[in-house]
Amino acid sequence: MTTIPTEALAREEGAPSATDGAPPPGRVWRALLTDRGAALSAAYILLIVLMALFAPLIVKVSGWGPYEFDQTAIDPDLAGTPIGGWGGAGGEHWFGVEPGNGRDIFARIVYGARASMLIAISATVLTTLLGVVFGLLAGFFGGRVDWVISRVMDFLMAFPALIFMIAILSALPAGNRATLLVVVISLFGWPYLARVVRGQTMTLAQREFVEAARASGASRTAIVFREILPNLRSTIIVLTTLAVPGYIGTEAGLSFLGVGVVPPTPSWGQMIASSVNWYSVVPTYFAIPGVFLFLLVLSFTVLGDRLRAVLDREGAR
Amino acid sequence: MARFLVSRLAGVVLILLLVCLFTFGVFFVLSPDPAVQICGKNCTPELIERIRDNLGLDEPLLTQFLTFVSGLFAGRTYGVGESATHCAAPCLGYSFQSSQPVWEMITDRLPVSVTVAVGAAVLWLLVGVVGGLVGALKRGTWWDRSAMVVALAGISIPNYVFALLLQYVLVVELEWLPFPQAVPFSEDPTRWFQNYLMPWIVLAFAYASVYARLTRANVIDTLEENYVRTARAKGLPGRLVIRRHALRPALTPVVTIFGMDFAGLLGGALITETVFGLNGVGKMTADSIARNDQPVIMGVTLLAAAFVVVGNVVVDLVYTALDPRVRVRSA
Amino acid sequence: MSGATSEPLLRVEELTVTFDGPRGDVDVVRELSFALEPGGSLGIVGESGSGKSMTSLAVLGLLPAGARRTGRISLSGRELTALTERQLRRVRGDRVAMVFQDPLSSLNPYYTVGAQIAEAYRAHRQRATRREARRVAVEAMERVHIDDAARRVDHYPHQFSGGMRQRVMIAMALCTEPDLLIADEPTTALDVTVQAQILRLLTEVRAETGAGLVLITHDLAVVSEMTDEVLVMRQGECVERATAERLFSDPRHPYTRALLDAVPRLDDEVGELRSVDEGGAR
Amino acid sequence: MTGGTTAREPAGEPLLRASGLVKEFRVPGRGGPLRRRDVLRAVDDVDLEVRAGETLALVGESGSGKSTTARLAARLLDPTAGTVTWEGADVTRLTGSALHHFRSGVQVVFQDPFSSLNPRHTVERIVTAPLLYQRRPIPGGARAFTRGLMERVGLNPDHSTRHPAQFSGGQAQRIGIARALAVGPRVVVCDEAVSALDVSVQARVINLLRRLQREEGLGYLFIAHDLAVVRQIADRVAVLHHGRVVESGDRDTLFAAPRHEYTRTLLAAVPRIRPEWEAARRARAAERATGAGRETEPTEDTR
Repeated sequence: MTTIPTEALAREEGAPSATDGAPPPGRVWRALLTDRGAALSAAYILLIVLMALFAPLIVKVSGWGPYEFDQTAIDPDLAGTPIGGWGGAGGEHWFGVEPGNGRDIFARIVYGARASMLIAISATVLTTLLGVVFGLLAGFFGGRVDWVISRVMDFLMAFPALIFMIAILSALPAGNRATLLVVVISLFGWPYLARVVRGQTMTLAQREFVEAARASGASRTAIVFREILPNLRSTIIVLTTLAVPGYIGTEAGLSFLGVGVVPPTPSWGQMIASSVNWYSVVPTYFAIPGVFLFLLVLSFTVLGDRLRAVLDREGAR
Repeated sequence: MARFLVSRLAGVVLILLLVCLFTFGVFFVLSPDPAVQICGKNCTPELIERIRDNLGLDEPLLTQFLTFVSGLFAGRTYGVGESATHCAAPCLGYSFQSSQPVWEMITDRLPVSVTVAVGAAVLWLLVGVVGGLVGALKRGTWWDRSAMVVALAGISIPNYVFALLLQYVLVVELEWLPFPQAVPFSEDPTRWFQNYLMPWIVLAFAYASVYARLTRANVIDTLEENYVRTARAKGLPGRLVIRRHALRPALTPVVTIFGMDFAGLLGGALITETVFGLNGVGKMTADSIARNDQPVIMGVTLLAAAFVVVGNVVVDLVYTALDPRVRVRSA
Repeated sequence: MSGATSEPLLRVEELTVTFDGPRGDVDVVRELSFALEPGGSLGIVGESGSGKSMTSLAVLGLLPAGARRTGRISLSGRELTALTERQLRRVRGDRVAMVFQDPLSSLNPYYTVGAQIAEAYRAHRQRATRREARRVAVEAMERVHIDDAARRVDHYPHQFSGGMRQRVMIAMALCTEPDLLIADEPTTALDVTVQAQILRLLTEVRAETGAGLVLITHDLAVVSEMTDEVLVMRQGECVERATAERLFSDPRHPYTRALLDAVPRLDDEVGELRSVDEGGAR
Repeated sequence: MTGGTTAREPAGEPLLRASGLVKEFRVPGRGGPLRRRDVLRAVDDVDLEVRAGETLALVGESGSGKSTTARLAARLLDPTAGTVTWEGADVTRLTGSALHHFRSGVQVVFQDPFSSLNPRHTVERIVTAPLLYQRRPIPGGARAFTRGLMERVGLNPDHSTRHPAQFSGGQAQRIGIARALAVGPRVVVCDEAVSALDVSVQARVINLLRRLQREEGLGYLFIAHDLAVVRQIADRVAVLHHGRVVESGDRDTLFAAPRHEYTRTLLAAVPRIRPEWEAARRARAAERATGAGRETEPTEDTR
């Protein structure tokens, strides 16, 4: 899945114990915003989301589209090295141009944000849906249902996801690659969320308030949706917040390996890949997408961490 | 104990078969036409026909799958008559590009990947566990907070970005390390070590961060257990209480996760090997992806899955050995 | 052991334990004073939140992080609060031993019971060899009537029932012949028949070793059977302290009276159970 | 309020009856597929009857099967053998909505107040949930209905929108009782309902349960391990040991002259305040009540 140890990450990213009282949302936001780390992260994420949403507008302002080649900005007899310092950054091209083809880096960063956010968020939504449904089913019903779902999860987690995703993506036609990416990432991603939800559902199902509901004649669906699900809310919030950076990393990783977003659509991972053989000559071409990617993943991870701490502390009071 | 082993082995075989089916399905069912893929650029209809016949692509899919699986255990002969070539078990077919047996290609490069994995593992266990432990014991101090910030960065930075950054700083700017090339250990051990140092650091940084946070959380939880209070009430010095009563319960779960992460890495650190040009299984896979060399990709996928699945069994056995509550049934 | 005969085994003066809670400091124990004569026994009774457990932990300096202790605590005339951590450690587990409430989680699941008892012994008898400590462990287990101790010394805590595990805790406390035993709700988690055996064991052990006992519990009936003196606590303060006889036959403080009225009796005919006033038992 | 039967109905036909109850649990055997899976018989041929206005106490130590029996009687567990009848009708095999009639007649109060109340729900949602689950209208609207019930169990009705975490143990248990009353039950199964409470709070909850029994003619199946509590609330007592009823009878004869060996050991094991001290205390209290005795000021050592 991502290029970092998902097994340990999922285990370690345990969610707050779901059985605490629900902190009113107002207090959670106030606690989050007063926390410097969380506020900065939230601000950066907002910036990237806005950038992704208003990409066409921003690019009009900056003057260069992501697909326009500006031959004048690169030096042909120097194998296309951008003219001027800092990779050609200046009034014309705010972040400079891509060596070799002269495309505006700023525009590609903006459109790259759109690609990675779109894929990461839709993958997160899909994995959350699958993870919660399967986790609830396995945790609540137990027995054969749990056995089957758990074996499927073991199978998917036993799989070298990264290699296999690459294999599938390289084997299949390039058509609407984004949806394919989301499906493939989610296929291997949902077990990590499902496993946490299953564990928490099992503990909740043994709590006496579930037995009380049964004693009052509640049907199984009523118990799952009215009694158990509300107690999983903070778990799901934290896990989804921590899933997004994982999938951003995955998309960038796949694009880095050339099987992710299909050029010419820009993706930060792809930009980094193509910056490899230029990075000693034009380090900015490597640094800019690298920093943007790092900060985005960092922001979501910090936000997820703080959210879990706040929900733990608020819940326990 | 025996029953436990039998059921686990059955599980392993089942999952490996499923992996074979799944992998086979993707390659031979989904992809447009393997023969055309194999034939490559300058392709002629006769060539396609010969490939199709040679690989038996016309037979029903089930038989193709069975021959593929039997090839794994008993080897397989391609073609007929004198041009027949026998590929010994475990036969993973031949590379489209180099037509070398895939199994051989993998075994040649496995040592490099294993070296990367082992070196990184030693580093991340040491740094991660010690870092997490000190972070827990010195909770809230300057050291703990900064360690956790570094860990956050470690988790967030994608390893190819970190790899390139490290290479740029250490090789290009500071020139502490030479540009990495493949140099066998026997030839020049220091050069060999320098060659592997950066991949180790890159891989270890992400894993160490996760293990540091995990160890820290486990140690903090264990310190609040009642039996740690009993140990203190017995008058044991703080160090002994930690070493004897807190460490073991806190680190047992870390050991089990390590088993699975390490097994996962044996299949080759795809990106790290590519960035640092280490000729391991990972780099081979990345190259064969670029060149659409499917038998190689399939072979590596199966091998990597086998490592992970076997790793799971080993982890279960280690866990049973470590935790007396599991090992010793109540009297 | 203690030099001056007139010196009490345990003297606590103005003990205050403060927690820095989310909304500022909270006094969990406020200016508590009491004394215990060598070989004597004191029951500290109180409902949940009365601070009785914190008092016992404060005596040995085992308070959890975030808790501060003020006031003086002396053991056989020796002021414990003046000791360094190293000196205090030599007292813990040797002169004063503790038995905790939940036998399930008070023993380390990863080590055999024998190893954990031997560890308590060798913590204070550096010269003792491993074999000698093991022999002491087996003897201690026999002393608390664990049958087949020689074999069971190598079993793990999860192989013992709740009652048996509490016997192991008592054996662990005894092996260093302490002058004072502090038992924090030792039988609350046990069935009534097992509780009776453990209480009988504690009495037998005290008679044998002459150790003093501080028994912390919420069960007034247990205290009336076990200790010479009783101290009633409520919200961190001592509301009444007297000999068991005086306290049970002539309770003075309204809270003590209401508490005694509220206790359901075995041989009492059914009456309207008068309950402690609404505010009292927060 | 809810339709209660006439108070103190004579001990007529039992409302809830269970006969020949058996419950076996499969215990994971120790390795070896050949060994027959170990089977633990937690409840072994238990009969019980609960009548309106009367309390049957099930007493026993942990592992005696008293809690499992209660869950079998409340149809929270399916028996391996035996039958459960409610108002004469066999409900042993009924499930789902067919059980709703039984569920409106029999309710359960659990041991741990905070585990038996959903932390995410307000008191109002908790108390009205049973009616919702049985698809019955909430008489007078949720808010008024909740306030009425809260008053009946001695809670401040203004707190109807609070979460369980904002209440003390005793108050949370009262919410549990209010929830049980919501459907107008005739029998309430109290599974260690006061065991987790402090002595003073316990006394008040026992008083509440007895008052509700007097006013509503409720039948209680009261599960407890504390014999003194049983003494205060039970009319009849059944003693369970290893899943079997070793002795049962009316409370006074059982406490005064226990027939079975195990009952005797159980009673002997319960710690008692010395009778002579108890008598002295009662005498002084009686004096004070009549104002004759000198009101002894609390001396300095009780500050």
